[in-house]
Amino acid sequence: MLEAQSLFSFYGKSPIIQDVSFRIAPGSFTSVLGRNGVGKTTLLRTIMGLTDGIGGRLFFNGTDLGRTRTYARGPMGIGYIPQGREIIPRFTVRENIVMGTYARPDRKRDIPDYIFELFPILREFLHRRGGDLSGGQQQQLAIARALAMDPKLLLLDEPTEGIQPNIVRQIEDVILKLNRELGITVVLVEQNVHFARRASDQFIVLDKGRVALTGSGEELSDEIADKHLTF
Amino acid sequence: MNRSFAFDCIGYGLFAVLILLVVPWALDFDGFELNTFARYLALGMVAMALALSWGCAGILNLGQAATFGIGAYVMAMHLKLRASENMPGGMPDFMGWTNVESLPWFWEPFHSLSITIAAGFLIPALVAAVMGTFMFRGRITGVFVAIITLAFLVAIQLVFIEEQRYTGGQNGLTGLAPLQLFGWTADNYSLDFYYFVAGCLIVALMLGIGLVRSKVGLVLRAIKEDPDRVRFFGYDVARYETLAFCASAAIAGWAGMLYVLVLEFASPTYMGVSFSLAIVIWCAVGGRESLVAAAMGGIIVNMLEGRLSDVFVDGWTLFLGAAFILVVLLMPRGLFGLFQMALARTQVLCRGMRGDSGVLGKSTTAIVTHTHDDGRR
Amino acid sequence: MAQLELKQLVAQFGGVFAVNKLDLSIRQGELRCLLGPNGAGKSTTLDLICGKTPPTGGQIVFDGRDITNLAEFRRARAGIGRKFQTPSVFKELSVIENLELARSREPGVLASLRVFRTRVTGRLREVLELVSLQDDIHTRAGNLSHGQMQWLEIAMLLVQDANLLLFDEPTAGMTIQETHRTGEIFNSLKGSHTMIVVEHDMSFVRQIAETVTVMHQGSLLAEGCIEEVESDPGVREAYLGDGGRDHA
Amino acid sequence: MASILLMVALGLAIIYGAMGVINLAHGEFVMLGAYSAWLLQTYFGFSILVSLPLVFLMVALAGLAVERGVVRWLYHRPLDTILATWGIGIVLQQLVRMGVGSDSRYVGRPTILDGNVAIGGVVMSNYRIFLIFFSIAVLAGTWYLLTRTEFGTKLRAVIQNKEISECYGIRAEHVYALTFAYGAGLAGIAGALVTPLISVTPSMGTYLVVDAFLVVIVGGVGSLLGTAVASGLVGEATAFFSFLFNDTLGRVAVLLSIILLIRFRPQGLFPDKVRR
Repeated sequence: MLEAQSLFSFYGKSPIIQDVSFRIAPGSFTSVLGRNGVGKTTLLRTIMGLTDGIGGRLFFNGTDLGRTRTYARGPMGIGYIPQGREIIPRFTVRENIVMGTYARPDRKRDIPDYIFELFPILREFLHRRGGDLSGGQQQQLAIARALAMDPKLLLLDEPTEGIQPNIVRQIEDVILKLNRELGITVVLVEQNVHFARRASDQFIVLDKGRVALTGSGEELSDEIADKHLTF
Repeated sequence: MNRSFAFDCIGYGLFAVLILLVVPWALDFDGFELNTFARYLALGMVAMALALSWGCAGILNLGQAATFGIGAYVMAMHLKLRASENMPGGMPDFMGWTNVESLPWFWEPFHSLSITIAAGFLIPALVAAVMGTFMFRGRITGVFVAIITLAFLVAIQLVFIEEQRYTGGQNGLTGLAPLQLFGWTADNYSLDFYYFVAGCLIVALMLGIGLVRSKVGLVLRAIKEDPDRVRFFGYDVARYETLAFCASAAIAGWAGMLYVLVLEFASPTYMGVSFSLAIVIWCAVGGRESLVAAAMGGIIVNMLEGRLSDVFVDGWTLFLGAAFILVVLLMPRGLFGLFQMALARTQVLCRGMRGDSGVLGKSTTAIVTHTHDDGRR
Repeated sequence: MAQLELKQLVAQFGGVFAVNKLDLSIRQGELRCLLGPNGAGKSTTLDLICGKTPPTGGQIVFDGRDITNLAEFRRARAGIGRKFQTPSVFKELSVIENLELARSREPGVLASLRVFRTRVTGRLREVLELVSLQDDIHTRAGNLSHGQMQWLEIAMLLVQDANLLLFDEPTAGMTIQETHRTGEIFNSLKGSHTMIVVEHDMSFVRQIAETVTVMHQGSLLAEGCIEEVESDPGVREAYLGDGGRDHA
Repeated sequence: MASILLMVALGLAIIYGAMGVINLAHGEFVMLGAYSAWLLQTYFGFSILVSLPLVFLMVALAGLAVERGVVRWLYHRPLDTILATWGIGIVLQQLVRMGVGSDSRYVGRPTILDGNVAIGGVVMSNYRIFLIFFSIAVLAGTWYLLTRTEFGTKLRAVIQNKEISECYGIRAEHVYALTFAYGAGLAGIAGALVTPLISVTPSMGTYLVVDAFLVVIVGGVGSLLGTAVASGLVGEATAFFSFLFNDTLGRVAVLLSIILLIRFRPQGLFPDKVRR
C-alpha cells in the first residue's frame, strides 16, 4: 500500500530522513519507534509532503507521492493525525470534524455516525470550541477528523503523548479497533513500547534518520526497547 | 570583517572617481546639468541613509522622508531669514500675508548658520531617537515598525501643511537666499557647488561605512537575523537599533539640507508618502545591503526618471512601478545582488579554466550557493 | 557552595505546568546532564534560567544573586550562555564574525564603535583550535556542516566567557565521530565552566556525565550518577510509557 | 465616511488577516471601483446601485490577477509585499491615468436616494443613511461568508493552520487567491459608493489606504468585529478631535493615538484570545 525506496527527506539542505526503505501492506499495523529527534515525526510529515524536499521514491497504491501536492494526498485516502493534535482551536468540534470531510473525494459533507459511537464525548461537545477541550478530548477529535475523510491509511504521531492514563487506554483501544475491525491501515509513531508490541504487525526502529532495525510485532523485545528507546 | 575589505575599497574608490571626475567631465561642466546631477546625489544620499537602517539592521522605515523633510525645512528657514533681512521685522513674506505679528521664537535660532547646520543633523536624529526608543524598547518589529513610521510621516506632513503661518503651508518655503559658508557663496549652478554636494555625499558614505564596518555594523546585521540570539550575548538590542535609526535620520537630514540648496525651495511634498516610498524603491533597486549600492540606486533611478520622463511623459511612472515589482520579485537584493552573483560566477569560471580545484574552488562554490539562496528567498 | 540554584521554580503556559516546583542546585565547575522524555520540561528549564521565558513562580539564584526577573541581556552579562536546540549561529555572518559577536565583554554601543578588526590571537585562537574551525574562519556560517555549526555555537559560548553554559541537545544531527569529539570538548571544559546539558544520546551522556538529573512532567524524578538513575524503576516507567499496566 | 472606511478596511483586514499581506494597492482597488462605476454610468447609463455587482466582479478579477501575478510569490516575505503592492499601486494609477486621463470625474447619486432626512435635529442625506446600512449589510454578509459557508470554514482553517488544512485536502493557494479577490471586490464596491461624495481621480485611493490600514491594525488582526469597531472609532475620534482643534490637527491627533496604541497593544483592540 505504502512503499518507500531509499527515501531521503530534507529540511533546508539537511537530510533528516536518510536512505529509508519500507513496505506497508494493506490492513497492517506498523509502529515506528525511536528516541526523540531521530526523525519519526519527519517520516510522517514526509508522507504528507510537509518537508522541503525528498529524494528516493515514495509510492501510495502505485501513485508516486513525490509528484503529488500535499492537498491531493488527503483525498487519496491518507489521514494524518499530527503530533500535538493540531486541531483548529477556534473551530467548534463540529467544524473540526467537517474539516476532515474536505478531503473526501466524493465531496460528501456528513459525518459518519460511527465516529460518535467511538467518541460519544464529541457528540456531547459538538458546539464547543476545539481549543477548550482537554488534551485527551482534543486527541479524540483529531482522530475523528481524520476518520471523517474515510481514510484507507492513518498516520498517527504519538497519539497518547501527554494524555491522562485512563484516556490513553481508551484511545489505544479505538486505534486497535479501527485497524482490526474497519481494516484501516495504521502507521503509528510511538514511544510506548507496550502498546506498540500489543498492536503491531511490524515495527521500524529509527536512529539518526536511518532504519536501525525492523521486525514483526512479537520480535519487539525488552532488549530492543532498552537499547534503542530508553533515554 | 576582513575578507572583502579590499574588494569594497575598490568599489568605494570607483564610486568616488565616478562622481568626482567622470560625471562633471561627461556633463561638459555645464552648470544646469551639474545642478540636476547634484540633485540626484542628494537623493542618493537619502537612499543610502535608508540602507543604513533597512539594509543593515532590517528596520524598514517608511517614514524616512520625515527626517529628510525636517532637515530640508531647517536649512530653508535659515535661508528664508537671510532673504527676508530687508523685510519689516526681518519676517518672511508669507508670515506677513497670514498676519503673524512677530517672528515666532522657534524661528529665531535659525539666524545663525552654525546652529542651523547643527540642527539639521540633530533635530532629525533627536526625533529618531525618541521614535526609536519608543518603538524598540517595546520590541516592535517588522511590519509594525513600517506602519508606525508611516503613520508618523503622515502626521508630520499634515502639521507642516496645516501650520501655514509658520511653515508656508502647501507652498513650502520659497524665495530663498543662497547659502554663505565661510565667505563662499553657494551658486547652485556652479562646479564648486557640485563638488560641495558630492563631497558631502562621500563624507556621509565614509561615516556610514565606518559605522557598518565597526562592530556596531556586525551587531546590527546579527540583530537583523535573530534579535533574540543577540540578546543572549549580552547586547542591549534596542539601543543598537536606535543608534542605527538615529544615524540614518541624521544623514537623511543632511541630505535634506543639501536638497534645499540644490532646488532653492522646501516643500511639504518632501514629506509625502509617495516620496518616502520612492526612497524605499531606490534603495531596493540599488541593493539595500550595501550603502554605495543604495546611493547608486537613488542616482540611477532618478537619472532614468529624468531622461525617460522627457521621452515618455506619462509612461515613465508605469515603467517605474513595473520595474519595481520586478525588482522585488526577481532580485530582492537589487542590482548589487545581481552584480555580486555575476562576479562570483566569473570567479568560478576563471578558476575552472585554470583547473584550480581544492580549497579555493570550494570556497567560491560556497559563495555561489549563497547568492542563489538569497535570490530565492 | 552552589553556583546556580533553582528554588520551587514554576512555569505555566495556559493551565499546563511545563515546569512544576523544580528544585535544582549546581556546583561551580560541575557538568550536569538533564534527561527526561519529551515534554518533561528540560528545554523550558533552560529557557527559565537564561531568561527567554519568565517564570510564574519560584526563584533563580546565580552566584548568590537573585536573577529571577533580570532581562536576558543582563543575565548574559552576568555570565550565563545558552546554546539552543537547533544551531542558532548567524548564518549570514562568517565564522569569525560570529565569534567576534559572541565576544561581548564590552557590549555597549560606544565600545563597539571602536572595534574594526578581529585578531585571531589568545583565547580566540585557542577556542578555534578546540573546535577545529581555524581553517574556516571566513566561511559563511550557513555553509558549514551541521556538526560544524553546532561546534561554532559552542565556541561562541566559550569566547563569550560565560561561566554557566546551557546546552540544549548539542549533538543533535552530528555524526558519531563528531559526537565523540564534542564529548572530548565538554570533558576539557569541566572544572573551569559550569554546564547543564540536555541530551538524548546516551552514549554521549555516558561519555561526559558526572551527575544526571531526570525530569518528568515538569518535576524532578531522579538524581544521581548514571547507573543509579538507569536502574531507577520510576525512570524506566517514565520513558517506556505506562509500563506496569500490561503485565498486571 | 466611517461606513466607506469600514468597507475599505474590511477588504484589507481579510487580506491581511488571511495572508499577512500588507496590500498598499488596496487604495487603487478602491480607485478602480470608482472608475468602473463612472464607466458604467457614463457609457451604459447604469446607476451606481445597478452596477455594484458588476463593479465587484471587475475589481475582484483585477485583484485575482494581482494575486496570481505578484503577491503569491511573496507570502513568505511579508515586508516585501508592502513594496511590491506599492509598485502595483503605481502601475494601476498610471494605467488609469493613461487610459482615462487624470482630470476629476463625477458620478451622479442614484435619484431614488436624493433628499435628506432629519433625525433628532440632525439632517442627514438619504444617501449617507443608505451607506451606513449598506456597510452594515456588507459586514454581515462577510461575517456569514466567513463563518457559515464552506469557503469561509476553509479560509479560517488555512489561516489557523495551513499545513494541516492542506493535509485535509484544502488547496490553500486557491483559498488565498479567492480571498484576495474578495477583498479587492469589497474595495471596489467602496470605491463605487464613494463616487457621489468625492471626485474621482487616479490618486484618490492613496490616502484612504493609510487610514484603512491603521483601522485594521487598531481593530486587531483577524477580527471582523474589531475592524468594524475600529473604523467607527477612528471615524468618531477624527470627528471629535477635529471638533476640539481643527480638521488637520484632529487627524494628526488620531494618527498619534494610533501610534501609541500600536506600540502598547500591537495585537490590536480585539485580539484572538483562544489558547492553542
